[in-house]
Amino acid sequence: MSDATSLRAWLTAEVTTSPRHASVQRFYYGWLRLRANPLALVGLLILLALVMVAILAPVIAPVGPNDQSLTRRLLPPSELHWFGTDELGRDVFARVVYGSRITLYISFLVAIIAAPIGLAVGTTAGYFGGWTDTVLMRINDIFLSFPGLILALGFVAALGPGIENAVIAIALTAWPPIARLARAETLTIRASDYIAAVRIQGASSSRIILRHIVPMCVPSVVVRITLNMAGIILTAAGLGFLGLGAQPPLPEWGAMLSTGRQNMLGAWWLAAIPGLAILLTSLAFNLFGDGLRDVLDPRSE
Amino acid sequence: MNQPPETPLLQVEDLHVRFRTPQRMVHAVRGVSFQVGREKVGIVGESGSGKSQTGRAIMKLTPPNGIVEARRLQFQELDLARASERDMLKVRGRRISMIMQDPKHALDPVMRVGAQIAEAIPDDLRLSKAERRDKVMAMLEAVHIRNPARVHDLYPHEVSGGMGQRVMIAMMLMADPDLLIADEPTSALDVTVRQQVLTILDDLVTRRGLGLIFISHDLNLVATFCDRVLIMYAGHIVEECVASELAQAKHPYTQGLLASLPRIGSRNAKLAVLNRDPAWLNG
Amino acid sequence: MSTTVRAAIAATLLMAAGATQAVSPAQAATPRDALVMAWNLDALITFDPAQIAEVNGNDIIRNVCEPLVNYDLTDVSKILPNHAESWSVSDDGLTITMKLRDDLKFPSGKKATAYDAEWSLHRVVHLGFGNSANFTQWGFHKDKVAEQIKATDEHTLVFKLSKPYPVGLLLSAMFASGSTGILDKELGEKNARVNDGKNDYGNAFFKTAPVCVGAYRVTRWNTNEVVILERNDNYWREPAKLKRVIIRHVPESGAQRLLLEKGDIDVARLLNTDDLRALDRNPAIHVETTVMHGFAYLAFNAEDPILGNPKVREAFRYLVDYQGLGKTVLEYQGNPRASLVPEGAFGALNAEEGQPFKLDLDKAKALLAEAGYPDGFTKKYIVSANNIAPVVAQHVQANAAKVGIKLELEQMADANLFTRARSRDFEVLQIGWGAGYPDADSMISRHAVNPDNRLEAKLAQYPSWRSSWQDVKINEKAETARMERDPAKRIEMYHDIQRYMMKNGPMAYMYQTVRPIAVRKEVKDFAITPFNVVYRTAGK
Amino acid sequence: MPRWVPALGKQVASVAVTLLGLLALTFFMGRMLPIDPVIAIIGEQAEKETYDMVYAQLGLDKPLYVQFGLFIRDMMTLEFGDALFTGNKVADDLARVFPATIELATVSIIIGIGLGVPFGMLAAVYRGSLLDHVARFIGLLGYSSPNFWLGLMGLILFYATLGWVGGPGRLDVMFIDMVEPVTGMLLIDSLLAGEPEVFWDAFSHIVLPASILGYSSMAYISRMTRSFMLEQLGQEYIVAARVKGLSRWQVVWRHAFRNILVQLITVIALAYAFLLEGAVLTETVFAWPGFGRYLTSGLLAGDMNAVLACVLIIGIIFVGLNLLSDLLYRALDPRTR
Repeated sequence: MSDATSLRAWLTAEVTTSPRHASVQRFYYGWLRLRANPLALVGLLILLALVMVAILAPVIAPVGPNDQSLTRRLLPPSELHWFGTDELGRDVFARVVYGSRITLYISFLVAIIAAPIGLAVGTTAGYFGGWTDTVLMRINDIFLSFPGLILALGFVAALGPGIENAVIAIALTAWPPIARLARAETLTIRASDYIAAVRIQGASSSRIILRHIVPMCVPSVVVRITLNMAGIILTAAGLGFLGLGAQPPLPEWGAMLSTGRQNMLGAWWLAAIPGLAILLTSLAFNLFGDGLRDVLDPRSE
Repeated sequence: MNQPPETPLLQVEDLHVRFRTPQRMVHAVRGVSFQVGREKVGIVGESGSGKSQTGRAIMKLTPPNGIVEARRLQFQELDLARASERDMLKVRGRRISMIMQDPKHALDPVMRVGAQIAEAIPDDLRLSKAERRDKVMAMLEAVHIRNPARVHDLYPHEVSGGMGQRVMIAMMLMADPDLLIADEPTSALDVTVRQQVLTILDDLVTRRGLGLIFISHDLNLVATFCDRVLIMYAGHIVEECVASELAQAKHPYTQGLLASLPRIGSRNAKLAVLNRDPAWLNG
Repeated sequence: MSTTVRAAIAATLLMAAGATQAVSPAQAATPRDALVMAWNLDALITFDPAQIAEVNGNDIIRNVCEPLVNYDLTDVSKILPNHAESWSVSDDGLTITMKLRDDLKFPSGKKATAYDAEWSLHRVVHLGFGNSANFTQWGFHKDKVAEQIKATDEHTLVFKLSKPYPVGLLLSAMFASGSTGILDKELGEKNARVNDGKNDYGNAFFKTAPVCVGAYRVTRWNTNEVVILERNDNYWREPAKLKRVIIRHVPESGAQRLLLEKGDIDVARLLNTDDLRALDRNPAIHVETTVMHGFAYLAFNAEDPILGNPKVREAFRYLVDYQGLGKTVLEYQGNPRASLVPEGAFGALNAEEGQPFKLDLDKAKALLAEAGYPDGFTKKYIVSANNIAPVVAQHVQANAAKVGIKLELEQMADANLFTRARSRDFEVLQIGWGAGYPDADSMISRHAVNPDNRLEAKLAQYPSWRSSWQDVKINEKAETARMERDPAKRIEMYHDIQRYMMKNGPMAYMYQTVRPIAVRKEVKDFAITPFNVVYRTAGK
Repeated sequence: MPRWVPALGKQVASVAVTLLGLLALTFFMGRMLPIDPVIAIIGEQAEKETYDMVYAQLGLDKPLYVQFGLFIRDMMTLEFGDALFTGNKVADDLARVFPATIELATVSIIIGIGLGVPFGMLAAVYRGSLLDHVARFIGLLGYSSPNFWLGLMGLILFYATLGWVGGPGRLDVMFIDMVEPVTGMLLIDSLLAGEPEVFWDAFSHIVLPASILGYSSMAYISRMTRSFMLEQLGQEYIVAARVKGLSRWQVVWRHAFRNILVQLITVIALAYAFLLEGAVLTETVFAWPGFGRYLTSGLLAGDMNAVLACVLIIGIIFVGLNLLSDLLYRALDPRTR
């Protein structure tokens, strides 16, 4: 009890004793702020649950996601098949569970592809300004003014369907907003004195960007990505819906939804359940991202 | 005249202002008590001493995450502590008003100066457009603006700092209140125009015989400008004395402050540095 | 808060309420004098009978531009007179003379003559769209067609053949084809566009509104929205019962079902199995299924060392649960059949012999072992993303997996699939094919025959070429069968070819397509055959 | 001459560059497609001869850069050529599909603004209150829901089950062709033609898709409104206004709202732009013959004439709205004068 209080005291100390102490405290305060936002917590919990489901899929799912049985097709939800079965007699619950892996996989990959590109382009444009800026931002505009799904569609059609290509295509549509953000951030940071100081010390541009500017941009970029995650998931689902995302028999939710659509009247669960799954996931990302933003860059609040 | 007049405009007893932040409770004002009559009272303190929050608490404009408690918060016949938002609408501007620090931020950037001043005219006066305009003009002249007609139609970003602050004064005195709170009215201005603004303020206050609470960090200024001075430190009033007798201040903090002020023609080459004593906190 | 939300809800309800009054008229049935049909009109790009290359357009055009002769509605292997009331063949079999009716009129009321017919047939050959094959494969040619097809007077059309083809074959393959409609020569020539020396024979003009001899005429066509046909009151038969035929573009099965159940439409033509099953139970609706002369099949690229092996291809034929699929996914959609000649066509193997395969994993395993791939292999498998294609594909994929064959599915838009198919760019391909006429020759001449297997030959119209598969003996067999004038002998030859192909062919035929059409009971006498859907007889 | 004119000129130049880039990107993406537009014309079973003929007619035998050059030249003369997959002039197609989308987008954005702005304002003013959380949640829900799914569910519920709204498509059959297309927007045309039934029918068909699209733009708008509002409410001049004795809502309307107006309009313009691009999936679900579906099917048919024309339009919409909000900004914010 007493150490608890002392720990708390240490965490909330007005004067921090070491950089480590300071960062721990910052983290702690962040957590407090996050905790203050119930919605964000819900989001976080859902996401954690989702990750668990993805990891434990084989344990949770009663049967394999691709076990077909023409005799058991289109069965309504029951205690045997919680979410019913699909047009090939596969257990929808199992498929939804395994589907979480694909959704997370896609969103994760897109994030780690799009974020660095966006950061690189944005910071470079912002830092150097002038022609570099103009050119990069034009390119950015070009991608930005393209309707996301169409662009993705085009590239998938060109590259050939499949998860990896879908990821690439979606990443192509996901980096521009990040680049914009990073650029805006950079412009403000570049003006600040400590950058000037570093420059006077003769640090190279690349070093300044990597060591001093990028780190400053990271928080808001993280927020943006989390918030865009929903969009990414929806685009992925959209591709799946048009049959060009993850390929069968992969239980990608969007693809499930589009086949489910064909029997939407006879077998409502085929369309309803994957749809709900998509909704829940992107909602979770939004809720969490929203809270995260309050924590990481209150400015935008 | 070192004790306040018989019927004080404002009586504050044991005023507390706390702020709820996710991290901890910040106790900004810690049991402040004072009275203000139709006189000029200065509140001096360094930033964070809670002087501004005291001002806002009186207007009941403490930010939503703040909690205000007071044993007594009496403005003339009205008990502010219990006053509803409705009552406050009748009080703010018309009976208590406040001049804010920086005209650059305190004026609505997209509204013409004149219109903003006119807003301060109580609607129940039922004035015609023309009358309102005249009133505004008059007020602008009262704050020594040479070309009111022109200024009337300017946007805030088009007027200088000094001019802006005069506009602010005009705006805040529009509904001639009984009590005026001036929160660092000159600290955002360049030195050259400060005096000007102060004179105008002084002149208006005395002519209209209002009570003035002059919040500042500038001890000299307050000493010359006000009748009485309250010294605030860390949410407490550590000392209260008549401006003229500031020199005899007893509290070490005040003395410290005084010592740290440069005096023209004084020998000592370097200024004393304030050393604080935790004991003051429960003074 | 609550107030805001309530306000919002109230607003929505209000809209809905407004809407309710609005739709109430729609609850009533479709117009008495119109036949309303829901369909997917995506592929429809022209009504010029010389150009139409897809099912829907063909279906419609046969009610607007009727062919010279027509299939018997009860038995498509029989041919009945239509615009041509009679025909005779010279003893050498090289000249066919057709007598046209005297009462043929265009909707305008203007008389239609053999000269119009002559011009119309010439233009098909000259324009050289896909349909020109209906003539060119019988030796008609751009440069000679003026001699080969001649109107000798108002009522007489004379056809000079390069070879003495069996007349029965020609009648069903050429004269009954949708591209023998009679267009208005005068209008066509008047509106023909000639750019850089190329005459379009009124192709652009007739695209939206062919002026033709038929029971209906196209009066409006909003792409991907609606096609409206008006009755031709100068039709030589008794005019159609219904004044208008309205074809709505509704690309969703579910939507079509709802529209049909609500009576917003009379006929629904794009429905999936499960909606059909539901509609079939609906007393107000009955589902008409027609076994089409078309197939869904797997094509294998014989250039591939593994798939080039007949045993491997045969193994695939044991990986489909024909019965299971037939009863479930394919209900209303297809009948399992493995022979390349569709049941119902002249020269087809009977049902049993035409479908000797069943799901048999052990047999498949054995065949793979014989072929030298006991533990299977991995192949890419491309398929259309539409309708039941992906479902069937996943079925095959699952069974293949059980014998060690890993099939990587890639679904794509049809245009994409066709492109890959036509450019030999696939390993395993699931696709469909429609026979042009109810004669074994139709399929065999394309799926078994491959005149030139070289890549640069680009004979993409031959699925055999697409699979880079060629068998010279089959080419000869097919040719002799085609020329055989004794029906009994022809049938025998075709049977042999079919048996051979079932074992060695480059395709695994899975099922013969079935065309389900759901019709509201109010609609009477809506005559449906594999090659004709006759709007004119329909009434309410 | 106002000092922003040269700025505008500069902008126009950069606009041209953007558009060109947009087209180039699309063009070469299109040429990467393993989809052969010829097949759409001649059919899948057509002969080699036919194929070669049409292939040449389409100029596909020319090298890429030549094709692109020709294409740009045609664009200059606003000659979009023929859409291969519909067989019509692209211009005619667009004249048909675009109004359908404009109509849908407009109704949607009206819903979006009507609900989004008030929600956002309330959420901001009562920040941290239950109202705020609920409004925020509803907003996020709108962000997160897959429209095509909402569409399907909506159809089942409101059309199939309750029969409150019209089904897929823009009109019931019996109303098709009852009014001459003037604007191509049925709600307007029907009124022009004085056909209340048609109007109501069109309305009953547009309500559901529009509400669904409106919901997502509402989510966006309300969220932005909220954060703009919060930013303003934190400003000193708000306090000053309160000091003057204005009530909370007076302050919000007279001061805060006027200050967020510019940003708000930009946001709304953006939301509208996204709607104008055509919501492919929603249009698919509701069989709405709109821009989005046209573009998609064009793309999937490898019909670059159609696609490029569409992309050009999208580009122009975006650029146009950017310029517009720029001008608005200059018009509405005295500081920029």
